[in-house]
Amino acid sequence: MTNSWTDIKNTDLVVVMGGNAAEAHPCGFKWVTEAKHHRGAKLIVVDPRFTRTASVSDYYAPIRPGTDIVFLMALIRHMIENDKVQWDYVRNYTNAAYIVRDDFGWSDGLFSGYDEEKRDYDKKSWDYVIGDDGFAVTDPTLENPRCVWQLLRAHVDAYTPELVERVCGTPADRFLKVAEMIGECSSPTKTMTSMYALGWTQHSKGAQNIRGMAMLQLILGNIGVRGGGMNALRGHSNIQGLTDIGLMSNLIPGYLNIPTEQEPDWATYMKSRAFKPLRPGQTSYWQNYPKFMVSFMKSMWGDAATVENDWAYHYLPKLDVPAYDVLRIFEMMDQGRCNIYFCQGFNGLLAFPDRGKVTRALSKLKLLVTIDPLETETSRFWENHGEHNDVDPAAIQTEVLQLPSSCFAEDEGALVNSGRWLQWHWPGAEPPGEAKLDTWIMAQVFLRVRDLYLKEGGVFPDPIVNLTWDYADANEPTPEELAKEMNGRALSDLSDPADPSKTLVKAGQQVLNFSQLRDDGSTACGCWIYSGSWNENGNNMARRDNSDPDSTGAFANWTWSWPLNRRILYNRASSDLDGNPWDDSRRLVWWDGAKWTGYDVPDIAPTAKPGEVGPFIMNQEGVSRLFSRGLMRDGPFPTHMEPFESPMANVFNPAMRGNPVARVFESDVARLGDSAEFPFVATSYRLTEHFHYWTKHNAVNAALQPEFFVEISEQLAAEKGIAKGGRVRVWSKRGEVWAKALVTKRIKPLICDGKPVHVVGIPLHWGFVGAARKGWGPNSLTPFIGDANVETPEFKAFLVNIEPAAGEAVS
Amino acid sequence: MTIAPNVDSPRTATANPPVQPAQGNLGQAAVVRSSAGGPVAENPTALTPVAKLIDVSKCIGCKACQSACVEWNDTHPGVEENVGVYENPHDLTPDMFTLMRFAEYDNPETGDFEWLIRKDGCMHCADPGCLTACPAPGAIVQYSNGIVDFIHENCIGCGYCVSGCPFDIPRISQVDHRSYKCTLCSDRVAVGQGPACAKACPTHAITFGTKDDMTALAAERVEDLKSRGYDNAGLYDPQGVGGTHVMYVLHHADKPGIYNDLPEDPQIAGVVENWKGPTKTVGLAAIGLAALGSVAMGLFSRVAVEPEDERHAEDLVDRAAAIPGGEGSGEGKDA
Amino acid sequence: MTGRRYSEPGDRILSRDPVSVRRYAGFTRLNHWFTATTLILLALSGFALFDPSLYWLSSLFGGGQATRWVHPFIGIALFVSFMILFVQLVRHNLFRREDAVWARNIGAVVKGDEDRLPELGKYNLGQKFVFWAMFWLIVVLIATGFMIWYQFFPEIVSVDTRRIALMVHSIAAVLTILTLILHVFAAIWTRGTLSAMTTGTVSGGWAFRHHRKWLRELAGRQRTDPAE
Amino acid sequence: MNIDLSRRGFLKLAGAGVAATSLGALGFGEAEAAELAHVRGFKLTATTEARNTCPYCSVACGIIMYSRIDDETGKKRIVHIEGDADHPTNRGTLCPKGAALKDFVNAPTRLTQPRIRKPGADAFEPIGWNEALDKIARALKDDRDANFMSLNEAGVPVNRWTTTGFLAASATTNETAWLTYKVVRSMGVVAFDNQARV
Repeated sequence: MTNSWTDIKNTDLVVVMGGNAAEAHPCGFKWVTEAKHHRGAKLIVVDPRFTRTASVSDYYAPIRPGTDIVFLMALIRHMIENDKVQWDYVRNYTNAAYIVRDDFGWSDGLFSGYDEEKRDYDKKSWDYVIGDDGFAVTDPTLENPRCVWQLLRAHVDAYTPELVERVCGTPADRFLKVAEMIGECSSPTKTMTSMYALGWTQHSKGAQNIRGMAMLQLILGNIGVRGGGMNALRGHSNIQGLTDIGLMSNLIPGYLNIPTEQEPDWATYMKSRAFKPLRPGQTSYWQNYPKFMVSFMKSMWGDAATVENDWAYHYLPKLDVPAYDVLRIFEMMDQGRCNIYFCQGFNGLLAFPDRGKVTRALSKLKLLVTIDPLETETSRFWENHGEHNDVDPAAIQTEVLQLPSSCFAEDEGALVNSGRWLQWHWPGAEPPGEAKLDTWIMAQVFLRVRDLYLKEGGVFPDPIVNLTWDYADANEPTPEELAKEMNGRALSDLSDPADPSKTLVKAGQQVLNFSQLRDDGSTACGCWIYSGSWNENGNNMARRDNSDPDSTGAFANWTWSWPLNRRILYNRASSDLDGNPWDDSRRLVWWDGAKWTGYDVPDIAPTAKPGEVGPFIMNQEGVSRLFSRGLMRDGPFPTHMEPFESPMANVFNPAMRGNPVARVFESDVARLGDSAEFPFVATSYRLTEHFHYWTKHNAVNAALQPEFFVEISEQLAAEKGIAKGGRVRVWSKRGEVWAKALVTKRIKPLICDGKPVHVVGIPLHWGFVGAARKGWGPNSLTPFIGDANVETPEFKAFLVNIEPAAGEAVS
Repeated sequence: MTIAPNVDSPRTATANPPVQPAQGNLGQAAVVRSSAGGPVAENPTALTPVAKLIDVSKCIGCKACQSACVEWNDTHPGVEENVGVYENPHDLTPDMFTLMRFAEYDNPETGDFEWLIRKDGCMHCADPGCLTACPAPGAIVQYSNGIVDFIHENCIGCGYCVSGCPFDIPRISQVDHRSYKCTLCSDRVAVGQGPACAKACPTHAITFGTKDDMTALAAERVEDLKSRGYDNAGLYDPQGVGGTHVMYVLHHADKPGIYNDLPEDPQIAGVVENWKGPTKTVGLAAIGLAALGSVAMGLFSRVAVEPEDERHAEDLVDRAAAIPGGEGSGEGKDA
Repeated sequence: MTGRRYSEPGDRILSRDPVSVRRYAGFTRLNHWFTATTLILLALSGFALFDPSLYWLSSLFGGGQATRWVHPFIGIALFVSFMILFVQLVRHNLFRREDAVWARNIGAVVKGDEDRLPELGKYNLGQKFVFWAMFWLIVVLIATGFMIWYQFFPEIVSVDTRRIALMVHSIAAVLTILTLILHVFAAIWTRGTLSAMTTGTVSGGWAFRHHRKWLRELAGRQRTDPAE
Repeated sequence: MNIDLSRRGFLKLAGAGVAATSLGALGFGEAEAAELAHVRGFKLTATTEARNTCPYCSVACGIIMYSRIDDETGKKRIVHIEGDADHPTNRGTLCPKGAALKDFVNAPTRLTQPRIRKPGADAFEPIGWNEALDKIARALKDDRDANFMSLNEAGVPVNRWTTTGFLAASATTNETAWLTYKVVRSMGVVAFDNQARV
């Protein structure tokens, strides 16, 4: 989220598309009802199903799963055609004026530089024209046909309301009504917020769905303002935190990157991260990258990381592929190229696509270690549960160690919510039986491995034996010690750059925040964006002052949010070029003549003069990007791509299947189905009564939603002779499931390309352990394909078939 | 925080529950009505009437109210099956005091589809049919703040309350044979907390406070709904049962029936009134009079058998015996 | 020789000086008193559930829960018992011509001057009324009783029907009790009647005065009796 | 004689007899005096409060956990969980999952001891922590030593280990995550991911 849950109350229009906030985030959704009640805000829902969110919406429009880009580009077209643009914002705060290279272009659904062999683009042409001064060339008049604005205008021209009706199945009048309501928010005094979640990410072009809405929000001037923003509703309580801390194959805490093979040494690695400003006088904050990187290396390896050894650069692995994401890992496992696997609080057997393949892959492991408070299907993947897990234990040679861990109620520490708030929590009970804290378990694993290397030696033990481990009790590092490590501290006295005679921070003291980090090895910091969370003022994440001056919804003294306790990202953009708020009733951050001030921590240097320094300080341009250059694999603008399994061909290029640059493993090509065999579009989702595969262990939630079911329209039910509450069989190219049929008016057939398209809704909460009835997850049916940029599996649009099923009820 | 017994009803609860011993304000001293002539307070503590307002237009049907209700009241609804609907459990039970009911409605006026979700449960009527019907003294009481509560020790499990309720709410446990329903969390309200469901409700579709505050809030909501084109939006506070302490804001107040058969004009059924009224009085009177009457008549008159009747009888018997084979037939002597 | 028109097989003259007549067999009396007992218990438990002022009666049965539980079972006992009685007595409770005359002279009945009344068989119309009233009321009570037996038949009828059943059941109960009172009163008011249900015999005089046709028939059958 | 008969008969009127005597016996329904009206005792009295946040979605609602010492285990046990009215985001509210958190914490399917499933076995069997952790360490060391790639074909130091993977949780604390990061990274594991995408 660029903004926070509580900030949503400041909005005038909520657009829920690619999500179902009321269902998946009920208590956050409260702020939508609050905005409706006290601001008269309106709520629009665009979704294949009439959801719980839709039940309280002011306007609903249906859409075919996987066609959001068409809808979004058509919205942008509508805004441009009808002059629903916040011009001052677009001119000054976006790269609309930047001139793009002449060799950039788009045709037949593809951008310039496509290589069918590699299934990849040569992104060279997707860039600005750089002038002799080394800066990007711009045309503030936006007249130049090669400027981003004109290119965008041309790019979206094809996305007419008629195309929306044809591809999305959304009636043109419904689309136009939505466009009209959204258009009102181009006024500087009207704001719209976008609330989305996995309804947009779980597509082979998920990142582009989000780009689409982000561009629309920029055109309407809704980024950086109260009640606006791009609000990604994270699914798990601390998945924001785990991503911040970089628990991914290619990340280093704070969104730094693990080097690749093309970066054999520190210098090369740093060269590509110089982030020189593309316009005069811009901040380009990533210029501080070396400070954060060196501080990270010091916190990992302390004295072993020296300027001489490039800060232990080679202790870090170098990637040969963009990422070893879960799909790749399970592909490797399936090929027998993976021996040991850890699942820490994660139920992969039900969470990853193509369950058949996941089971096969796990069966080829030597050792599977699960660390969880609860029984999981994953830890029992080898156990036969009849139709619910039809495996032969004797044939599975994987050894499984099931380690019992504590749960939230028993441990202490911080979780990061969707609004980037780091909130500290305290235990209220002790772990049951022999269950242990996760920190204890990880410490034990490490210490035992380290001891083996110290005793026996072995391959490249350096990064292991040199890992900093200066905890009071080596066996059980405390949350306080770890939190302070992430905040960072001075390794030697830090002198004040302004006045070298003064010492800013004494050796051993916590740094105030990341502004004090150095690239000379004098500071250590585990996660620079968390720097400031536990400094010499104490544990700021444990603050509980819930006062909110002028009820802006900021709650600046409640816990702590990254970066620097900033509650709304890009908040400098809430004021115009001169630093005056666009909307006086929604002041956030403004220029008081000498410095930036306001209700939030300004997202700009306090004394950076308005008009000179752009508001998007993390970008080299100083402005936001309508045209994303080479930063995304599948295009600088979003272009319509059908799901890999789709009932209709891509209208721009019938030969193109799915996302032309998305990764498809050999073994999975044969496991893709077509609409002849599988005529119905399936989509998967959560229900509000359950949380993933956890609450099925809970008698209360099991009672509230006891049994696996699928949702279909009355028309499809009639067509297939399926009775309400009857049992059905749903199958795809990859597997089959049996479920109860929930026949509803909330799903209606869509007319796409002249043909009716039926949607089958498949909720995801059932498995074979727990208090609820035994069932299946949609992952028995979903394709093993991910988003081109971040490999998020395509769970939201795939093809299935359905028929009435005879026999016993499920479980 | 300790609540003195004389403290007034809570406004919508904003504070967290007390953990220190707290003295409640609901008990015999606040009882204004009690079933079957059960004990009521001489001059009951005058508590401000409370109400729970359920704003259907804010409700997302998430069942948090059900969950919170189960957790607070320590009930244990069973794991049923899915029968093709969202309602689970399928109906109110002795272990499920409140239930989200879902209705799929194609609005003929607008042509739009609407998903109408209503939280069902005890309405806490000012004139409670259950209390009227109940034969067990003190099994159902009404407190001065409007809460209608079951005193289970006094319940005999006859099920009359089920027949008496215009909203079909109470359920009899097959385990302990006592009647159960929403208590409006009387134990929480007594110490200044709102009901568990109201506190949990994510969208504040359920709010709790004094009836006046809730009525005012409802008016505000109705205005907002009208501004969004729901011309018939309104408050549901049925006067047929003297008004209720659980009220609804409905977008279609003109058609309560479309919200899963919410009664148009609920009132205690005529037959129940008759049965508990005239039938009882007249019946008992008649029995009393009949008894007295017969005793009286018994005193003043009788039909007795006269001695000559006996002689007539003997003659009759003898004569019959005397016909053929008369003399010497000794049957009489044998007798 | 002559068939029976006014009497049951068991009825016969037991002695001639003074005359005493067998009116009810032992089984019939037991059946009657069992029915009577259940009826009283039902009345008492019913009263407890019927009106708060009589709720204390529930203590006779061990409290409200017990009363609620036991009442329907006693009801079934009553029904069965009464039906057995019914089968035994129904024949002589059918309407006869002389009943009309008796009815017309009801005034005389009340005055007790029987000379103006026709000779009657085993039962007079009053007794027959009690018999049939009881029959129909008990049928109604058992039917509605099941409808309101919540513990075992919660779903047997709709709430609306159950509400009506509750009222009908209580009205029927009231009428049954009125009939019971009438029955008991008549039995006591008409001296010499009670013995019929206690010892099973009545005096010849009682039979001569109230049921002469019945007595005649029995007298006439004296000789043939042993052959039976 | 008639009179005698009737009197005896009258005294034998069973029903009335029973009624009469029982009534005498029981002081007219004293036994049935109604229990006075009362509400359930407040169940949170004398519990211990702990502030926490809901572990489910990313709204991170504030919750208060009420616990008591469990007589059986002698350990603190959560007896009730309710929304924290002081929390700016949820203001004391909770969704159907959060409201039932207590039954997640106390679920019968909570794990209470390390267990091992041997290759080909059809059931778990208990194992001690030490044995389990030593097994893991041994397996890791052996696999790393056997499959660690120091240099790639081009002779560039790559120091990566691809035959062991680690899937991190989505609900552990930042502190656990950081410790996990250190441990996994220090070993050179690249097959490292979390639940961000699912």
